[in-house]
Amino acid sequence: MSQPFRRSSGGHIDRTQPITVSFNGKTLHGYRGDTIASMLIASGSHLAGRSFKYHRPRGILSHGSDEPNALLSVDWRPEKGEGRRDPNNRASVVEARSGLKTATQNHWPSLETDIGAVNDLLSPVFVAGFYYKTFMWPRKFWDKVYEPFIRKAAGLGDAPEVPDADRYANRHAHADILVVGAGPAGLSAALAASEDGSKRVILADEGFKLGGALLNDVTSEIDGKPAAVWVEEMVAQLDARENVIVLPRTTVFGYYNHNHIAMVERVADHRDNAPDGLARERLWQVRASKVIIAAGSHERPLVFENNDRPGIMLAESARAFINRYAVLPGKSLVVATCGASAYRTALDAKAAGMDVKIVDIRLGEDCGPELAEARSAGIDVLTGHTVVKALGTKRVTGVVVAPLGNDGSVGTRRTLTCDCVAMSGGWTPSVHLFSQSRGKLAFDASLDAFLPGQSAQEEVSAGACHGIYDLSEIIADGYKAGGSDTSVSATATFTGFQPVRVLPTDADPKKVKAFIDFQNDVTAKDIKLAVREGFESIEHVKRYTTTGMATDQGKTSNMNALGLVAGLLDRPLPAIGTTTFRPPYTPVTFGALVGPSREDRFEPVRTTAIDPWAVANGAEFEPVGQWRRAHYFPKAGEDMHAAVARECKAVRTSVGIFDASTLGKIEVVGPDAAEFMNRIYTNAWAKLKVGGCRYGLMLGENGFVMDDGVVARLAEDRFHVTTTTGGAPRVFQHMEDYLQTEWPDLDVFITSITEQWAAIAVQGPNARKVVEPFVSDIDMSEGAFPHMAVREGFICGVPTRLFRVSFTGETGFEVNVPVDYAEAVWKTLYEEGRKYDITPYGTETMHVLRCEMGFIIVGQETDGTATPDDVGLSGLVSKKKPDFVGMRSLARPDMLLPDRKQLVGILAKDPNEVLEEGAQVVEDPSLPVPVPMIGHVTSSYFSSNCGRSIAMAMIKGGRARIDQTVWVTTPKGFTEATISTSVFHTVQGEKVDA
Amino acid sequence: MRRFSLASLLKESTKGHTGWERQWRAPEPKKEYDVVIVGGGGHGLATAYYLATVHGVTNVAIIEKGWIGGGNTGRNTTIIRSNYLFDESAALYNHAMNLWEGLSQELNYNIMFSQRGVLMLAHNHHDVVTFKRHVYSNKLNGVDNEWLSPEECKAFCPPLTISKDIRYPVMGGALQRKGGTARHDAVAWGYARGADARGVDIIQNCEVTGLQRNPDGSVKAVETTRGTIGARKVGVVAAGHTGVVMGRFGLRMPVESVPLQALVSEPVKPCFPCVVMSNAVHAYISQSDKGELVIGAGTDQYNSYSQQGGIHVTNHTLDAICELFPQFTRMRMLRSWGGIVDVTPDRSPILSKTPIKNLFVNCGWGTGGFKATPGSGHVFAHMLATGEPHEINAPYSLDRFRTGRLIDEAAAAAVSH
Amino acid sequence: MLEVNLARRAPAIHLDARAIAGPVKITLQPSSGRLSFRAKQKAIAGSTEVAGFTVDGPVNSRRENLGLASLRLGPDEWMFLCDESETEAVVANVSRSLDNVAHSLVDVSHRDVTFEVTGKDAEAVINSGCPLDLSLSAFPVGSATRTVLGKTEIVLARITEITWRVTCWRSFGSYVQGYLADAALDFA
Amino acid sequence: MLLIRCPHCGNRPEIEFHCGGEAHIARPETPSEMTDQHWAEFLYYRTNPKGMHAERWQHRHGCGRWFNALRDTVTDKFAATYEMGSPRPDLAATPAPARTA
Ligand SMILES: Cc1cc2nc3c(=O)[nH]c(=O)nc-3n(C[C@H](O)[C@H](O)[C@H](O)COP(=O)(O)OP(=O)(O)OC[C@H]3O[C@@H](n4cnc5c(N)ncnc54)[C@H](O)[C@@H]3O)c2cc1C
Ligand SMILES: NC(=O)c1ccc[n+]([C@@H]2O[C@H](COP(=O)([O-])OP(=O)(O)OC[C@H]3O[C@@H](n4cnc5c(N)ncnc54)[C@H](O)[C@@H]3O)[C@@H](O)[C@H]2O)c1
Ligand SMILES: Cc1cc2nc3c(=O)[nH]c(=O)nc-3n(C[C@H](O)[C@H](O)[C@H](O)COP(=O)(O)O)c2cc1C
Ligand SMILES: [Zn+2]
Repeated sequence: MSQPFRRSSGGHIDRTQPITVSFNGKTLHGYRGDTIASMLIASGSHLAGRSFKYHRPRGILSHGSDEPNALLSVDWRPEKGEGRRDPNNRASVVEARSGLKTATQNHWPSLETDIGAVNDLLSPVFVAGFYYKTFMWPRKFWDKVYEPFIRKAAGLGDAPEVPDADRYANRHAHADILVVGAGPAGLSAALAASEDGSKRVILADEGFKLGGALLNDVTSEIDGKPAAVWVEEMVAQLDARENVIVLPRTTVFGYYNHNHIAMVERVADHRDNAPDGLARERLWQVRASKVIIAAGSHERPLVFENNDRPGIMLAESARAFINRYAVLPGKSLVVATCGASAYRTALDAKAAGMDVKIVDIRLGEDCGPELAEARSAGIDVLTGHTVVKALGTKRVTGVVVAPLGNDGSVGTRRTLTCDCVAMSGGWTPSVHLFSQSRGKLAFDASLDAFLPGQSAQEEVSAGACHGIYDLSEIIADGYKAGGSDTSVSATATFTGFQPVRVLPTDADPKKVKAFIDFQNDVTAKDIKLAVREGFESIEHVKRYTTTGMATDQGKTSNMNALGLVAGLLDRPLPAIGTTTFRPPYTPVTFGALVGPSREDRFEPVRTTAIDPWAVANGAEFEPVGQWRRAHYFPKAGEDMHAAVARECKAVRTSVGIFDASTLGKIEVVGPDAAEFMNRIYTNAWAKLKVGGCRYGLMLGENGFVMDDGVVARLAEDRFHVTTTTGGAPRVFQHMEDYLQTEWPDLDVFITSITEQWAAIAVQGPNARKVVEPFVSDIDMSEGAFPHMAVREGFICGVPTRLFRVSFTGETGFEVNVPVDYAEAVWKTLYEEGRKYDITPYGTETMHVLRCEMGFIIVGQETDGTATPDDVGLSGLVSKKKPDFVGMRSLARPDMLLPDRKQLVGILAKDPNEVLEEGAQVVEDPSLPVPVPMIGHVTSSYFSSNCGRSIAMAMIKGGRARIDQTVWVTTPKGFTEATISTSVFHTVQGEKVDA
Repeated sequence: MRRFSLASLLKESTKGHTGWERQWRAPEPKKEYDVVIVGGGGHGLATAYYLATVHGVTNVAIIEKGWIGGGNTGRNTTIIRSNYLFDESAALYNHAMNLWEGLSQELNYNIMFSQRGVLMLAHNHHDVVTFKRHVYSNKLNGVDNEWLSPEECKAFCPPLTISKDIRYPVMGGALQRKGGTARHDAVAWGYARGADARGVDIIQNCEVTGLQRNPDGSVKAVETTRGTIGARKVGVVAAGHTGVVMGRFGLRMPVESVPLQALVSEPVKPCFPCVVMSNAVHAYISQSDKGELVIGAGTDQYNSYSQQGGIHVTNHTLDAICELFPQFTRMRMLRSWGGIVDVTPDRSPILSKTPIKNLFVNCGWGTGGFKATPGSGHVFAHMLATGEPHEINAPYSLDRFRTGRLIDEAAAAAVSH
Repeated sequence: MLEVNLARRAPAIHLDARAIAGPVKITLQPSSGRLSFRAKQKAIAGSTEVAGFTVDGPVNSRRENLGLASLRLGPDEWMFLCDESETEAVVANVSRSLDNVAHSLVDVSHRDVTFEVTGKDAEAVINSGCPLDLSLSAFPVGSATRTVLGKTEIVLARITEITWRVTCWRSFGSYVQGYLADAALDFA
Repeated sequence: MLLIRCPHCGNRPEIEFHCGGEAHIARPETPSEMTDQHWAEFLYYRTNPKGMHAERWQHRHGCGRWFNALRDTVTDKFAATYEMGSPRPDLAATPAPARTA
């Protein structure tokens, strides 16, 4: 039989849907409704992984997301090729489906025989923090030998190596009430909260079936109905309500500020035939007016020697396997407990036909009604007994137990053989989300647990996470949280436990390995060592031992660790406090967090209206901020250098055409527009005539150059401002900030028109000839339309703001047309330009041409530390204005020093050598390191027009160094160069200046 | 101090490690100290250590309001590099780099300084020029840094995508081979143990709440939650809480505190060999010895002392990581957290005298001070011992905000960390 | 003079076939006249309309009146929408009616593109990238606001219970459309 | 992600906003008459309180308006938002928002 441990009936599985799953190449059989863990148990095996440090064989500890051991690599759709495998999936929550390919991790060569297990033998050396004490000599060995060794041994699964084939989705949502968890508390809360239909309720549960702990419960009755039936009825009612969104498979993983809740929904992995393209997971970001946390509780393991052997699991988990999944975790079970709830497991196991014994650390008189019930069911109960150790290696074969004397002494040992142990160290309410919300925890000694105390946000906890364990009380608490005082009658629950930290033993504690944090292999000994070494704060203990830092984030281990530390330091537990609960509650894929923001949607790619033409005409592109701009237009066989040389020549000898549409543009309008411009820019604006243009320079309040651009005055009260491409948003916000917050009295409004107007620059001696034929309503004669002027009229019959400006030094027009017309106008001009061999050029040529003229580019010559004077633009700084943004800062002592870097030209001695941009300049390269530097190259090109290389540099006291010989760094060493002025090419006619 | 070594470890392993002593004492505060250091982060602890070892000043207390190393030292992404642009920064961070290289041995504490190389990616022309400017400047300053082509980047960091089809293709990178990571907690503990062994008192769970001054205005004592403690000199090394401490002392600072977030993935087998930083897309990533990917996120935009921020910051960071490493979308975030970073207007630290005599301040390390820990402590110890700045920290005075002599690496390069 | 084809060209946006085929339709709207109108509240205090455009709607509302739509995007900011062919006349009208009032009127007809998103799940599709509460009670028909979608800014207006207009600057059009189309896949 | 009440638009998510740092630091009327130290203080020195902080926000991707807010930098809770130009609200005078546990 392929499922020897499957029960013949019962469980929340669908026996009509048999499935198979591959596990380490073998086939596991099961049914819909199973997890990989339950299928593995059905097959009779518990061995599911190897531990982190010691590579100890590990089994299945739990049935939920707190599972620290059974972590699998899962390929979710191997039939579809690569890209759907990921590591570290908890076998206990992977919803099984035919076709899954799973494998265990962290072993070599196999799960059964793992060489790494020698670490277990070396464990006396590999204690907490051992690596801090050694591996220091020889020094070089750390990087080459020790560290690679440690790294290989650690880690768990293998990271995916190919890009993900799945997509992920995002959803923002709002709820009046968000209920976390659909156990009895959450179901009742959601039902109550949604009762009157007025509130939007979202109910989320990480499980694939709603019901929480009731899914494991075959004995309780609620209002006379079996618990499972009650759950079904509750779910059906909620499903029927339009104001309720029920989300199974949805983990609430983060509780952020102002009730912003993050949850991840598993959408596709469990579906047999998920439609192509359906998101694998969906991130929900919910803003909730109120959150009801009904997240239940976690059971604590017992800490005794070899408590990590496969076959040893949490008591409630054993119950879950038996009842919910209808699989028996073995044939003979020892229930080891310090509390009442595990008796339910024992009773259910017994009823399922297992051979059951109970070892209870409590004295008989401290037990409740559970004891009598177990005994009357014929179960052997050893009260007042401790578990000394477990036997077996890859599967538990028995436990050694002993009675405890009144003085705590350990009596005579005896061995109970078994193939399965269910342990319970009591319960820990799940206060993760409450804590994340910054609520303060309060310690409840009677429950030995931290409970939600003072709230910090609009939330309330209900049920087990609120410290309430009795079923009818839980349901009442849920209803109450949802705003109703409904109560139900339910079967009484066995509750209460007597906390133990480490089970008493008479073994030599130095030799005992009793695990606290299973995954990270942290033992009680490690914690003792940490405390002995002075790591007394629980945060220090955590970091020194790594307890609680594994993928389960201490869900099963934290309280045991805390209790142990409190005991060692002899302080009350609340004085120790907890470590900080942080998102996520359980690990969340990066994919879900990234959502749609991948590939094309990582960030918008902005393109201009001319972009399709550039694509069609073979442009190479470069990213400039979010924009994609044509970099150059190579002809067949040309490299960038050749193309740029040709483009540059063409502009100076005939005419070139350039897409300048990405330049930022802002329309500044209002009666106080000129005054506003005066305050924002360094130069004076009052006298600029309507129809005139001026180059404007803008500083930050710190006095450094922020942006520049040509500004046109369209009317007394209207300016068309241009900015750099990258600076556009910044400049706009800068203006808006001053307008609103410093000068609200000014009547000025700004509007972004970057994308209203496309800008086509036509530059070169023949520029006028290309543009003129299409212009109407504008007098194009030199006298009527001089350099640095703007005219409004028509081009090709569409409206234009025609600028006579030049960033190349040549005669130039910037044809601004409403964007939807731009492609047509461009094509028209281009066709006309063919008469003059018009040449489209890109950003590189634009850069070379402006450099030939010595024009700066903000962000290239300036870097956020340059003043106007540094870049030779002090002429643009008004001396008459009483104030403008940045003016005061220019008067600070450091801004006036003579050795500030100044913009100059720099010419390589070899005219064919193009200096590297970013290269450093020194006076004497023969000096020893550190070699004093006097500046750096900011722009550098080969200029076909100058017939040589040209460059600009920022040089300390540079303007006084013209003609000085200097040395410039190259990839190989230094090259000789001369400081020069920064104008390399002279043209007749126009040049932009102020 | 019991020496750590393989031999002592093996010896202890036979005795169940019962022979190890406390790594540092938990003394009651004395009445008075020559120097009181406010803040038991890496910088404060290193300061005390060098006061004792270099300057022989051992009557020193470190006063820590929580547990040592629990501030930003314990919550940073541990990137260490020294390839800064300006002479002033190169001198400071390279001073630290030189100390890092022998630190495990000096402290007799393995701080796991792993020189796996820090690769800073360029994604546009501006990045390329900026990084080359760094590379050249660094070489002349004797700081290790080199330029790599995209193919060389890929060879150095095989998981990296250098496809031309991504949003911001990699156009090259600046590699500092000496850069890398260290085990942050061990740095704090190692310095603590070293300082303690030389007589320094480490006083935890003790918050400094005020300052008492002599008639001449100079420092007299600090007030704490455990009483008044006399101090001839006080050094405030309180990172995100600098504004609070100095405020209690009556001084305002050019510092703002904002949350900076980070996260780790679940642990996996070695898959990421170095540190990669990308400023253009905003991502920092390395893999720790335990196997998690350690990822630095951004700052939230508002002042806060809450050590937590919004999820949108995390999302944005992971967008960028997955853009460069699309194979990681199926990895899972294990834990995310925040620190409170102290940001100055020029993003450079302040190691300075203050208007109060014998009160010194070391702060403003913002998002990138872990890498400076040894160097910062070393020069700050000099300042506390002699009353005057070390030549390396002289430029980092408060006065620079008046004169305008800022050291603005960020403005010069738009590079953080 | 050469023949020029003066037809306006909308940005080259390639609609994902899967998106238009699904139950949520995302279509590019024909071009229209769009005027950014700014005036301080006190400057137009008491006016209910300006040249036919409603200006007294609450912030974040959309009002339509005889073919003229007015989106109140802020206390001192409106977006006026009119028929493309009437833009010039509208500009003249508005300017005339506010002769002595400090204001700003800027033609941004070409700056923006608008997508119509319609279908029962349109709200959820928009919520894939927009963080606002878009339920009918929080964002009723006639609401309009500037907000964000994924990594870009949009202006969102609700025309009917299931019909929305999403407006963005034209260079973000491909991104916005692609974003919505991707989100719509989950409702196919 | 914070939820911020814009005085014009009501509660909106933080990603629509831009934070502009400490509020009520008016730009001096006549900067040129200030000493370097005072100018430095205007430019760079901030209160940076642990507790109630008056700060500037702009509803950048909304109505575009700047406004001021009082927010506790420890809890990140807003106590008030108010229009630019209004004085800092006196919180003692206004009862603290009610909070049910
Ligand atoms: C998420 C994150 C990532 C980072 N990544 C990097 C990185 O990759 N590389 C890098 O170089 N840097 C990084 N940094 C920055 C780096 O962490 C810090 O600059 C550095 O650790 C600061 O060290 P410190 O000792 O000055 O401060 P801290 O370690 O913060 O120490 C200051 C101490 O002062 C204590 N204190 C405060 N007030 C008082 C008081 N009143 N009384 C007593 N004690 C007080 C605090 O409790 C704290 O322990 C990062 C920071 C963060 C938050
Ligand atoms: N006998 C005892 O001592 C004892 C102790 C504890 C619990 N219990 C039993 O446990 C049950 C408690 O009921 P309850 O409703 O409080 O809890 P529950 O455990 O029944 O339900 C909690 C639900 O919350 C879900 N959940 C937890 N964290 C989540 C998250 N972050 N995101 C999404 N979903 C999450 C879980 O999947 C689970 O379904 C009762 O049946 C009670 O008797 C008994
Ligand atoms: C470099 C580094 C690696 C970390 N690795 C882990 C880890 O493997 N597991 C874990 O739970 N936390 C890890 N953390 C996070 C810490 O648990 C913790 O969140 C962080 O130090 C901040 O402290 P706090 O969350 O207690 O406020 C790591 C932190 C750093 C700085
Ligand atoms: Zn608003």
